[in-house]
Amino acid sequence: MSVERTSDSQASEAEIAARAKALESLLVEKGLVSTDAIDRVISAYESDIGPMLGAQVVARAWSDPEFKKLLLEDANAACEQLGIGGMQGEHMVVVENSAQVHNVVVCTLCSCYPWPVLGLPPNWYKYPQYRSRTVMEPREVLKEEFGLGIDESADVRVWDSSAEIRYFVLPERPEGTEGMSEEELASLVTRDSMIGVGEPRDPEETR
Amino acid sequence: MSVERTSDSQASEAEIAARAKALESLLVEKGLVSTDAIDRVISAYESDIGPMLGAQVVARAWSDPEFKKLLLEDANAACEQLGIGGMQGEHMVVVENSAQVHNVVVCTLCSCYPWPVLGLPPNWYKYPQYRSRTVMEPREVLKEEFGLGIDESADVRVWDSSAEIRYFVLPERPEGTEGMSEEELASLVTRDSMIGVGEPRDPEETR
Amino acid sequence: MNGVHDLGGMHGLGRVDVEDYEPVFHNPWEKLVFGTMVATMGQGLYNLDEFRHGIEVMEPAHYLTSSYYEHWLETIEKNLIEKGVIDRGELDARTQEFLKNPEAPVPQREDPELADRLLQLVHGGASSRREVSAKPRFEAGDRVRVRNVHPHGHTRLPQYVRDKQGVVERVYGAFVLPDKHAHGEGENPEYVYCVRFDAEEVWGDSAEPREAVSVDLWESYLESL
Amino acid sequence: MNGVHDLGGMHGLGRVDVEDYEPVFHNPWEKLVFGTMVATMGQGLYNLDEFRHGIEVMEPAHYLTSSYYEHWLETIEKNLIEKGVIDRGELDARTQEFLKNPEAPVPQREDPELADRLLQLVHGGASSRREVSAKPRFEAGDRVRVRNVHPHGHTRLPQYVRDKQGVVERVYGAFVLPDKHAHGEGENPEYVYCVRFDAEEVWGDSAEPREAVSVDLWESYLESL
Repeated sequence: MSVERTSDSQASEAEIAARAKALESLLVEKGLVSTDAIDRVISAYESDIGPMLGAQVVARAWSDPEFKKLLLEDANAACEQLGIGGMQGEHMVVVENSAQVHNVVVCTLCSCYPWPVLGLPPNWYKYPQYRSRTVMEPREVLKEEFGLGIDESADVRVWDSSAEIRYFVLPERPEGTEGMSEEELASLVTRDSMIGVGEPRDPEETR
Repeated sequence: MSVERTSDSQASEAEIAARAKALESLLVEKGLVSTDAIDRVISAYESDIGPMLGAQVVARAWSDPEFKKLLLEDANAACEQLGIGGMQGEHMVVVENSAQVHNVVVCTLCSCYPWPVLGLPPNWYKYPQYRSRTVMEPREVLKEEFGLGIDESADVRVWDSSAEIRYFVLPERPEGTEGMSEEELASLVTRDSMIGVGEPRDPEETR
Repeated sequence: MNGVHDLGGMHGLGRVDVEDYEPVFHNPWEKLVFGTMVATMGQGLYNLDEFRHGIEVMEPAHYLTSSYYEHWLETIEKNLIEKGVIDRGELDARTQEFLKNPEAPVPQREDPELADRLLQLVHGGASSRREVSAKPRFEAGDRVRVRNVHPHGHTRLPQYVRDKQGVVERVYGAFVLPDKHAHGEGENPEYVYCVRFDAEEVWGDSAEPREAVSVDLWESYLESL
Repeated sequence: MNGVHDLGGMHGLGRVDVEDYEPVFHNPWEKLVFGTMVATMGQGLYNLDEFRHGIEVMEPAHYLTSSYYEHWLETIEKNLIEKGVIDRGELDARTQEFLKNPEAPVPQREDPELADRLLQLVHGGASSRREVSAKPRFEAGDRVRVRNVHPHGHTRLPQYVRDKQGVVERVYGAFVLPDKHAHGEGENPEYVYCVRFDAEEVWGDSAEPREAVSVDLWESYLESL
């Protein structure tokens, strides 16, 4: 039995839902928004835009050295070759993981994230715990919270997305993937590996 | 009509009261505390210890240059002459206001306060607003929140009670108090004037 | 502002809570809030910096305990009310109606042209980069110090790097300055630099070994060393 | 710890709320909590630094929204449970009983000897100053820099002066070191110094004119310049 009180924010889901509907209703009535426009925007992020796009980019970079070179120099130009780009990814920068350097992305001030390649961010990326700790104790966060141990000899580079540049990580191509097609490679690339809090899937496990 | 939700902390006054009673009950039953001891401690701070003691100290300092000298050099020795001292005032330091220097006391980390001379602190001293702002914008806080304008030519000295030293302010003796008795002078000394957020009462108004 | 949103380096917030197989949206109202943001900001009813600042001025405890899309709802409401687009009274009255009839539908309105424009925004983006005639003050390799400022208004300068020294890593071109743009004071574009800080410079003895943190900072946040 | 309790310089918390003719206690349970603190800490069931740290580890939003004596209740409970003096289960069960019967009296127990001892504490105090054989490392007038540390545990070093330079104003003798004492690691007394900082050093361009802030700092918080 606990006498701890619950946060007030949990109790009012119904009220927040009502506020959201009220807001849209008023804007629709004033002719400022339309339901089809809102529905199509939602649908785009539910169905079309997500980490499968970033996975395509990574798989291409693993397969094509020219593309990789361009991706690291001008991520937007490279992504555009795959028809990828858009809002919250107008200025993307790719940082490359290696045995010597592990990169991890955070936004301490809010929750900036490269939507065109990763979709909308997961809750943990947006909430105070990850945002507060990752800039100060990235190794600890990666190990404790994501089960990702970084070699002591490797540098850890944290990228705090404080302006309009959006970072994502090019993870190392896993061993045992020689001869795989881009599509097969893309299936190994996780959202977390492009944020820097995970590794690509092990090809042995996905076979 | 507002849909703002109220904080959860207001709703549970009954629960907190029950927890406080439960805690005391258990400690009484275990023979660790006694109701008479707790009642006498409460009574001491309700009736015996409060800013009227600090006011005596200030009034004496206004009246007796020797005492003032001692008070500024060794506040505990001076207070002891008036039978004043105790918990949360084991190491007191008095800072003197003048036309050139205005002192103000705060505790940014919790709510340290010189209990033997001022009693227990008021809520505003303990709550986040005063604690956060006073070290950064003391003039603004004094002016906006306490109606106390500090001359532009005067220095403002903020004392953040971060260790076990407890500060209080010796305000300037008001004009028009020549010939007043210590008791009369003490009636002019406010709690706020000894924190540094107010001035002593105007003798014209109290007559 | 030195707000509670500026979280870098804060302790005591607990474990990271990772949800397996997390959906894009957790319930219908999150979708509505998201879509409404794109539709209203996308039409220029307020800008991104005003949107962010509207979240930062939330009461700190409310900020910490409310959900992400509740933050969005707060700032959309706040901005649309401040701009005179909607009225607090009508919003509250309508909210009460939906609270009484949670299943009542939102009125429908079709506007394919608007839908197309917003989809174009989604897929094409809207850059806040601007061409300026001035040359950048710093170049890659320059050592800089971050200015020690504590503005009451919006800023994108995190507290944890203020007064710290770093090295310019990249020069990103000029971008709209949030500190002004959030307060209706124009775009004032400035160069943005990626500045690398050794963790030891930032966190002292508490730094992890072999760590560096890079922060993107506008030119006026920086001074030469 | 870099906790939300470390409030110096934070924005967005609103106006100071001054209550006219404020009573010493606002209701009976505040009295109980206050008296219980003096009785339990006064008998050494936990120490002041453990007491303070128990407040600092409260969930940040709860810290910001709960009342002062609720903070005290939290830390007294936490400390007495951790020391094995009371048990969470029995406390919760008893709380439920009082919730059902709010008017039920607390059991009475007289102990005049304990009452006398506590009153002696109230009027006599209990210093955490200690005699040490070492000489103070700094003297009045010395310029010092505050170390840039961000410990996870308890500290009395406010964030806003870390990595800043100041001048030693007074040397106060040696006091129990809270950073260790809060964690059962002994008294480790160190000299405490009153260090004066120009507001401009601390707040940069945002400083008010002719302001200085003095902070009392333990010797290991400081380094020579």
